[in-house]
Amino acid sequence: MAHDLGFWTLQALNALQLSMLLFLLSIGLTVIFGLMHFVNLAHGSLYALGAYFAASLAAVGGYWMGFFLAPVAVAGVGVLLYSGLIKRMRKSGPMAQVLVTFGLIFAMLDLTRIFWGDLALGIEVPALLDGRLAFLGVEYPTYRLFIIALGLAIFAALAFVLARTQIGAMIRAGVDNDAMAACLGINVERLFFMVFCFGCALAGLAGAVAAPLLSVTPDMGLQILIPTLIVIVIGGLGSLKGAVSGSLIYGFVQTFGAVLAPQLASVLIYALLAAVLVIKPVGLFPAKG
Amino acid sequence: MKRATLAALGLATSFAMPAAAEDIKVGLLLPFSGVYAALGNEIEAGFNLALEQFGDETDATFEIIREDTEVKPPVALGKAKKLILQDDVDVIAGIVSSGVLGAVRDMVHGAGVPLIVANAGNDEATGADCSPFITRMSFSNSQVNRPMGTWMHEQGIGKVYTLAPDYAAGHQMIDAFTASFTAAGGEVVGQEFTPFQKTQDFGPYLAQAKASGADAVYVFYAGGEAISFVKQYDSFGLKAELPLYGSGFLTSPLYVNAEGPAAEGVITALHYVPTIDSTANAVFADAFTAANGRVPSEFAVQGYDAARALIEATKTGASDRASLANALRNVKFEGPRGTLSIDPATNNVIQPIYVYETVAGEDTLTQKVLAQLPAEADPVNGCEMAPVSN
Amino acid sequence: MLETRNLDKSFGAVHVTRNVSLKLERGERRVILGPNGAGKTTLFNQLVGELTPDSGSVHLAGEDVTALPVAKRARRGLSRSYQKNTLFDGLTVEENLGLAAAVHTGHATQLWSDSLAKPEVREIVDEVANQVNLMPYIHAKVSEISYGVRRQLEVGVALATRPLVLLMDEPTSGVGPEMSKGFHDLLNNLPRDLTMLIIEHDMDLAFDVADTITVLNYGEVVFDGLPEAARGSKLLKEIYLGSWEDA
Amino acid sequence: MFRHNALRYAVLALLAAGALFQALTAEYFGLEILTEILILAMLVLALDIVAGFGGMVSLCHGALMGVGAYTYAILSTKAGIAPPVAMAGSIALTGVAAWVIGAICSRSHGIYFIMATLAFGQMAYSYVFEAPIFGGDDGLGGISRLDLSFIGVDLNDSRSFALFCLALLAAIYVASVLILRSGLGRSLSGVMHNEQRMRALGLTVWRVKADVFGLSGMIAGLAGALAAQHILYISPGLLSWTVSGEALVVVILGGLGTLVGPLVGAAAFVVLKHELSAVTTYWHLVVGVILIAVVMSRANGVFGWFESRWGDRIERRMADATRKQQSEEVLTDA
Repeated sequence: MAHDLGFWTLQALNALQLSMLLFLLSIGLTVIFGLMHFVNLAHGSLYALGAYFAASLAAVGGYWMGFFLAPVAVAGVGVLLYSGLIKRMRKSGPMAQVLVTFGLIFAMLDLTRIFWGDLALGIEVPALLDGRLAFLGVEYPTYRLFIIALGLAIFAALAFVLARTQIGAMIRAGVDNDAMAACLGINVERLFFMVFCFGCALAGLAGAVAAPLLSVTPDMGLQILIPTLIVIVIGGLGSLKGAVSGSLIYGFVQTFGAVLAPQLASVLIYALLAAVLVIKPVGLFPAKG
Repeated sequence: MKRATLAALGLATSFAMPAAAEDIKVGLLLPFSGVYAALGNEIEAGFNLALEQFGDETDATFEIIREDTEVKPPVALGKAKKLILQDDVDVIAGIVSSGVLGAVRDMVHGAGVPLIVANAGNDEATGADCSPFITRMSFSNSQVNRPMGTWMHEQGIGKVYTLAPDYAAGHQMIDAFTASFTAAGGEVVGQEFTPFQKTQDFGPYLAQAKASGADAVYVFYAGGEAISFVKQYDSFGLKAELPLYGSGFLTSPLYVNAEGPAAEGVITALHYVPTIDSTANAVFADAFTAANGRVPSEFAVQGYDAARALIEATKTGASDRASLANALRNVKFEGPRGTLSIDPATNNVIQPIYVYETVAGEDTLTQKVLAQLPAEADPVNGCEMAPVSN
Repeated sequence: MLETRNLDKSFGAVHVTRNVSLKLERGERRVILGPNGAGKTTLFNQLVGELTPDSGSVHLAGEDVTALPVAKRARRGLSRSYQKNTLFDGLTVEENLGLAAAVHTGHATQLWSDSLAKPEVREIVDEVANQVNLMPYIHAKVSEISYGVRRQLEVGVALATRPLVLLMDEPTSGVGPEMSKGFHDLLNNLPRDLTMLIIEHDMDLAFDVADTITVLNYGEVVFDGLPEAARGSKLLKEIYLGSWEDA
Repeated sequence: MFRHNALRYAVLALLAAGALFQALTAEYFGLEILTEILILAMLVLALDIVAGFGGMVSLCHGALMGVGAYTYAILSTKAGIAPPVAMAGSIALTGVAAWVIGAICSRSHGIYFIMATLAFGQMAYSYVFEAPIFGGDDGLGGISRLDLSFIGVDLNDSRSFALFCLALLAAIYVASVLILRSGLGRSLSGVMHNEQRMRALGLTVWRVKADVFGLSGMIAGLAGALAAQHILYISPGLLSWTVSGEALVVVILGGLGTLVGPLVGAAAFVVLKHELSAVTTYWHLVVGVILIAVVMSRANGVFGWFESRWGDRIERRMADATRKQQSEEVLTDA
C-alpha cells in the first residue's frame, strides 16, 4: 500500500464526486420528507427518468439541452405525480406511502422499458467538460470536477435560500410545524407542491448529470435508491445538514472502503448505518429533535 | 438421492413421451425482463433468424414456447419444470446467466431433456457439472480469455493489472487469462474484484490500477458495468498511458455505441465479431441488420447457432429427447463464427477466438479483427459423461 | 417513600426545574399546585424517568433510582397517569386494565398462556375496576365510553400495576365540576397506604384530597406545607390565582 | 389483539378447503403454484405478526427467509447434517438473527424502523452475495428434502410436499393466533397502541419487540427452509429487499393485522403474477398499478375492504348481543 499523496488526493476527489451526486438526490428526498412527512421510494425512479430524458434530449440537441431540460421534464412528471397521487396520499400513514411509491417503482421501471427499451444507453460528456484538469497536484477528469462544483453550488444556494429568504423561512416553518405554518398564513399546500416539484427536478438533474458518467439502464433507479435512503437515514431526515453530511459519509466510506478493505466494502456501509441507528435512532442531524 | 428425487417427481426418462414425429416442441428459456432482458431479446432475434433461414433444410417443424426467467434462478427453475412437465417440450434452448444454468442443470439432466445453452458460460457446465443432455453453443468463460494471455504476452506486454466483477464468471474469466499470461512469462501486478452489479463508480479502482506500475489493464465487464467502466477509464485519461485490454464482452456491439469514442482503441478477444470476413457471416449479419436495425452481437450469433444446431440435429432424423441429445453432441457446421463443432468430452462448442480492436467507422464504431486465434477444446475439468441411451 | 433531592433541569435557556427537593412519606397524599408552565409535568417526567434531570436525584423507597429507565422504576412501584388520556383505544376496559396488571404479575411477556385468563391478573382487574367504578363498562371498548369514564380508566390503568407511589397528572382535567367532586371521592376511597402525588389545577378540589400541598412556580418550590397553611398563604394566592384566572 | 369473527372463520374454511382440493387434485404445475403460495403465506403471516400487531414494518423479512433457506442448504449439503436437524437449526438461527435485529431496531420507529430493517436485510444480502461458501450470485444447489419415509410419506412427491407445507402452514397459523393471544401478544398490541404508556407501566418494551420479532423470524426461517426444499435451488435474489417489499405488498393488499387477509393476498399475488407473466413481460407495471389503486382506495387491503363492508355488520350484531347481556348483568348487580 505504498501510495503517494496524489493517490489519496485522487481518491478523496472520487469520494467527493460520489458524495455530491448522492447529495443532489438525497436533498430533494429529505426535504420532501421533512416538510410533508412523505416517503417517496420512487425518488430513484425519477433519477432514472432524468437520465433517460437527458439521453433522449442529448441525441436531439446536445448535452446541454439534456442538462437543462431533463430536470424540467422530471419536474413535469412530478406535477403529474403530485396532483394525481401524492396530494391524496398526504394524510395516509408512512406505510401506505411506502406502498404506493413501491408500486410506482414497479410501474416506472416497466414504463422506461416500454419507451426506451432494455438496451443500455449512453451520452457523451460535452466538449466543454471533456478531458482533464490539473487540480491539487493530480490530473482529474473535468466532468467529475464539474459534478463536485455543481453539488457544492447547489448546496450553497439551498443553504442561502433556506436561511435567508422568505420562501426558506416558510419551508423551515413548515418543517418545524406545518399546522403552525398554516396558521401564520402560509399556503402550505402550494409550498408542498413547489418543494415536491423542485425535489423531482433535482432528482432529474442528478440523473442528467450521472448519465455521461454511468450507463443509462432501466434498473439504475433501483440501484441508486438504497444508497440514497442510507444517506438520508444516516444524516437524519428533513435537514440540509443531514443530507450533506450523510452524502459525505457515504461517499467517503464507500470509496475508501473499496480501496482499503475491498472484501468488506459493500457490507461496511450497512454496518455503519446500523451503528448510527443504534446510537442515534433518528440519524445524526434530524430536522426535529 | 438426486436420481431418486427426480424419479419420484415423475421425471424419469422413461416417462417422457416421444412427441409426434417431426413436430418438435422447443422451450425458449430466456430473460425477457430484469437486467439481462436485452440479451434475451438479442438471442431470441438470432434464434428466429436461423429458423427462418435454415428451417426449410429439415422436415421437422418447430413449435416455440417462450418463458421469461427474469434472471432469477428459482423462477427459471420453475419455468423449466413447467416446460418439461406441463408443455412436454422435446428440447430447451436459451439461458443467459450461469446462476440460472446452475439451477436448471439437475432438472434437465434428471429429466433427460436436451438443453442447448445459448449464453451462460460458467466452466463447470461443461466441466465437473457436465451432462450428456447439455450442449453449449455459446462459449465457456475460460475459452474466451485463455488465448488472450498468450497473445498479449506475444505483443510484448509484461505486466498487467486485472479488474472484474466479484462473481463466479468474473473470477473464471480473469483466472483463465492469468493462467495463460503467467505461463507465457507475464506478471500480474495487481488484481481487484469489484462488487458485482453494485459498483457504479470505478474511480477508486482506476486510481489503484494507475498506481500499480502495470503496462496494461485487462478486464472483464459486461452490460451496464462495461459502459460505465469504459467511459470512466477514458475520462481519467488512462487509455493513452495504460492500454485497455479485456474480454470482448467489454466492447460488445450491443453496448459499444453507448460507450462512444471512449471505446476506441480498446483491444479485446471474443468468439464473434460482426466484421468477420466470411460468406456465412455476411449472410447472417446482413439479414440480422435488415431485420433489427443494428449489427448483430455475439449474443445474436449464439441464438442463431443454437437454432442452427437444433436444425442440424433434426436433419439426422432425431425427434425425441434422447435422440436429439445424441444428435446435438455431433453437430458440426460452418457458421458466422467459422467452423463450429462440439467437443465430445465436454459438450462445449469448439470455435476460434477473435482478437479485435474497436475503431471509429464511418458513422458508428466498428471492429477491426487483429488476429484469429485457433479453435481449442477446453480441458475436461472433471467432466464425465455417460452416453445417452434411447 | 418518594424523595427528590435538588432536581434541576433546563431546556436551553429555559430553566424548568430549579433545585426541587420533595419528600413523601408512605401513605401521604400530596397535591402539586402551580400555574401553567410552572414545571409540574416536567417534574413528573423526571420522577418517572421520561426525562433525565441535569442534576439532583430521585429516590424511591430509599433507593436511588435516578439512573434507572422508566420501566424499571415502574416495576419498583412508581406508576403514573397522564394529563392527556394515553389509553389503548382499540381495546376494552378490561383489556386495558389487564395489560397493566399483567406487567405487574409478570405475565406480560409470557408466551404460553393468555395473561387475561390468569387468576392473579383477573383479581387485580376486578379490584381496580371496582376501585375506580369501571365495572359497568368492563367489556366496552375505550372508543365507546365517555370522556369522564376514560379519565377514570386512565387512573385505573396506573393503579393496576399495584404501585407503591401513584403519580396523577391532573386526573380531573377536562371533566365538569360535578364529576371532579366524584372523582376526588373515588381517590379518597383508595387504600390509605398508597402514596399519591397529584397535579391539580383546581385549588378547591385539591384541598379535598391533599394531606400536604406543594406549590411550584417557574420550576421552583415556593410553598410546601399543610393545606390549611396554603389556604391562608398570600404568596400563593398572588402567583397562583393570578394566572389561574386566565386559564 | 387478534380476534376471529364469523367472516374470518368463513374465509379460513374456504381457503383451507380450496388449498386441500388443489393439493389433492391439481396436476404438477398447479401443485408448484400451490406450494409457492403456501410458503409465501408463511412469510406473510410472519410479517403480519410484527407489522400488523406490533407496528414494526419490516423490510428484512425476505432476507430472514433467505437466511433460513441458506442455513438449511449449507447445513444439509455442506456440513452433512441430517435434514430435520438442519431444518431445526435454520429455524433457530433465523430466530436468533431476527431477535438481534428486533432488539437493535426496537428504538427506531416509523420510517426509521423500515430503513433500519432494510439495512440489516441488505447487509445479509451483500454478505451472501459475496461470500464464496454461499455460491455467490450463482447460488447453491444439491439440496434435498426432509425424509419422512418412516411414516410412509415421500416428500419428493410434489403432492405430498404440498400437503406437508399445507399442514405446516395450518400449524403456523394456529401458533400465530396463540402467540397473539398470549401475554406477550397482548403486550405487543399494547406497545403498538401506546408504547410510552406500556413503558410507564413497567414493561421492558424492547424485549417484547425483540421476542416477537424473533418468533416471527423463526416462522420466516421455516418458510425459508421449505422454500429451499421446494425449489431445491437457492440464490441470493431470495434475500433481496424487493422480496421483502413484495411480502409487505401482500400483507397490505390482503389486509394488515387480519392474519386471514394476508393469506388471501398471498394466493392472489402468486396467481396474478403467474397469469400476468404468462401474458406479458411487463407484468410489474400491472402489479404496480393495481398496488397503487388498492392503496389509494384507502381500504385496509382487499380483505379489509370486504371485512369493513360485511364483517362490521356481523360484528355489530354480535356486539349488540353481548352488550344487551352486559346491561342485563349490570341491572341485576344494581
